[in-house]
Amino acid sequence: MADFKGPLEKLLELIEEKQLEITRLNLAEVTSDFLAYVAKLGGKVGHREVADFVVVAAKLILIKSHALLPHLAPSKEEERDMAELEGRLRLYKELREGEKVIDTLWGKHVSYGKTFLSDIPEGFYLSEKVTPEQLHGYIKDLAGGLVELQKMEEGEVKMVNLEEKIKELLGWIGQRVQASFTDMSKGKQKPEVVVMFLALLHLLKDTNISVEQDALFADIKIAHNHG
Amino acid sequence: MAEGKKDLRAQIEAILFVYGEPISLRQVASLTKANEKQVSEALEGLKETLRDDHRGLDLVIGKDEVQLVTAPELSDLVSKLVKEELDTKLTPAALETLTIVAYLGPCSRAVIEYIRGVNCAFMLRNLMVRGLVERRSDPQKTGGYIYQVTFDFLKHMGVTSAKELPEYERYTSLAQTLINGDEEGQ
Amino acid sequence: MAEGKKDLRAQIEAILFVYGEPISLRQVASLTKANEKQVSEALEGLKETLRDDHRGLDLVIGKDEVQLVTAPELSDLVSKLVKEELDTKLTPAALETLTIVAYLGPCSRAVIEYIRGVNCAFMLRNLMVRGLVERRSDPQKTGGYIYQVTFDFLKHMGVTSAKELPEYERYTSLAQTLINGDEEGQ
Repeated sequence: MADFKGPLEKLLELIEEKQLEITRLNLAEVTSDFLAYVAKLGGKVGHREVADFVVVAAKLILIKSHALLPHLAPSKEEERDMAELEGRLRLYKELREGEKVIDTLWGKHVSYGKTFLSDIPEGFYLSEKVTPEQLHGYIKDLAGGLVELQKMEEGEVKMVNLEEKIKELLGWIGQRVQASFTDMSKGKQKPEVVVMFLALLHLLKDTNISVEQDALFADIKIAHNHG
Repeated sequence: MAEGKKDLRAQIEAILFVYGEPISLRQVASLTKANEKQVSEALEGLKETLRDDHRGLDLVIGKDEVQLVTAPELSDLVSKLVKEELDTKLTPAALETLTIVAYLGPCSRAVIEYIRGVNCAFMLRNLMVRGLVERRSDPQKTGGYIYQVTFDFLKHMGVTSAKELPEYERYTSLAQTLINGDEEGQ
Repeated sequence: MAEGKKDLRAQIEAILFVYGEPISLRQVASLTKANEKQVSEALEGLKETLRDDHRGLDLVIGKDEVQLVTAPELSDLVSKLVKEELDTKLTPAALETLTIVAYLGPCSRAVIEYIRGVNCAFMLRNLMVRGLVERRSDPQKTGGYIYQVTFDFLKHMGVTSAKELPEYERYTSLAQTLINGDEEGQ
């Protein structure tokens, strides 16, 4: 898990593989590849990591949809979301250069400090009274923190976000698709749309969400029947 | 007191030598009975003299702390003497996080996650345990924290301040334009 | 090697700085790949520059040993710093560390850092200097250390063993279940 980078790294890789610039059109270009990758990710990494990919996938789907349906004017919020992903990816790419700098310098020229108060004669230096009750108070808090930490490690916190995100994503897709699928079926890009939804379907299946699954798939089915 | 004629710079050198670890400018000022401005000036003077080829030490000067360390040029020589095992391996994810904190810090976790696109709670905790990143309360947001690289990180990089990192200015201004206003939306 | 242009005197200064204790001329010569005569000359040169009013350090040169120390004129200042450090009230972070060592000791630094989520090297050093915590070699891990509170500290709290701390059993077993296997993962 520590070696696992993340969705922006993957996205950049897909763009660079095709030797493309970071533009909105090119992001649309690699969306299906990205979704296909995320769909396969389910079994390999934890929910927490998948969730990070789903967030980016949501923005890509937005970009893709607008690329496919240019007559649908994006809302202000959608426009901001799309521009944001582009900007983030650019910044990410730039920082990757900085990363190389740090990697090169790291550990080459190290400065060393001196031991803190190395010359003090051994002794017992405590001017205030410390009581067992005081330590008891601290250990209670620390134990509480430790329990929280374990919960976090088990991913409980993030799971909630993942479910929400997928729900939101599907709601959005359902809305858009119902509104415009008839229009689209006339267009030539239909196969691409189908690929996208199939990838999304895989993604949902693999993320193994129990709570909303029925409702979610019902949504998808509507979309699928239309196609 | 028997400080003889040793001046403020000499006094500061002695304090930093004995203390070893990073010490706050405020404590240095209080010990020397000088004000913080005088201390800062004396530190600048000291830093300047340490550039000399005869000097084997260097100063790491942070926003409110300072530490006397060996000159980075003498890394290979000194490492032979230091027993402590250095924790030097950086995974790709650790490197990515450190880069962001080094160039853009002090910054909130939201900013780091915004740029990396992944949850960074564990990575930041890991880097804090390794002593490469530290956090403090966010003056802008109650209950929030901001993260920055530590003196130990800088000492591993052979620089005495994050600002000395190559292209520091470029990245900070770049990030400013790209992140501006968006981080809260996350 | 990347010693840059730092000369022998600089190299010696760095060595004496990190070493702290008296070091033999022979060892200095071997580290710097110079001969003892060159080392002696460089030391003379260093000693001379330390007379300067701007310098806070001094060299103690024995028959075949040498040590870098603070200038004798600054001894009052140094004692003030030391006294301040040792007299100062324990910070919440210090009490937190002390608590972990008291309840879970003898334990490794990794366990303490896992619980606190920050690097504790300096904090432990601080508590050791004050005689509140002591360390010994970890029988389970070569080169590693384990930490425990001192008998003086227990006595100060009015107990004869850590086991007398409130709910001692409860927290040690809780920590055992929660930390098991995780500390190495950090």
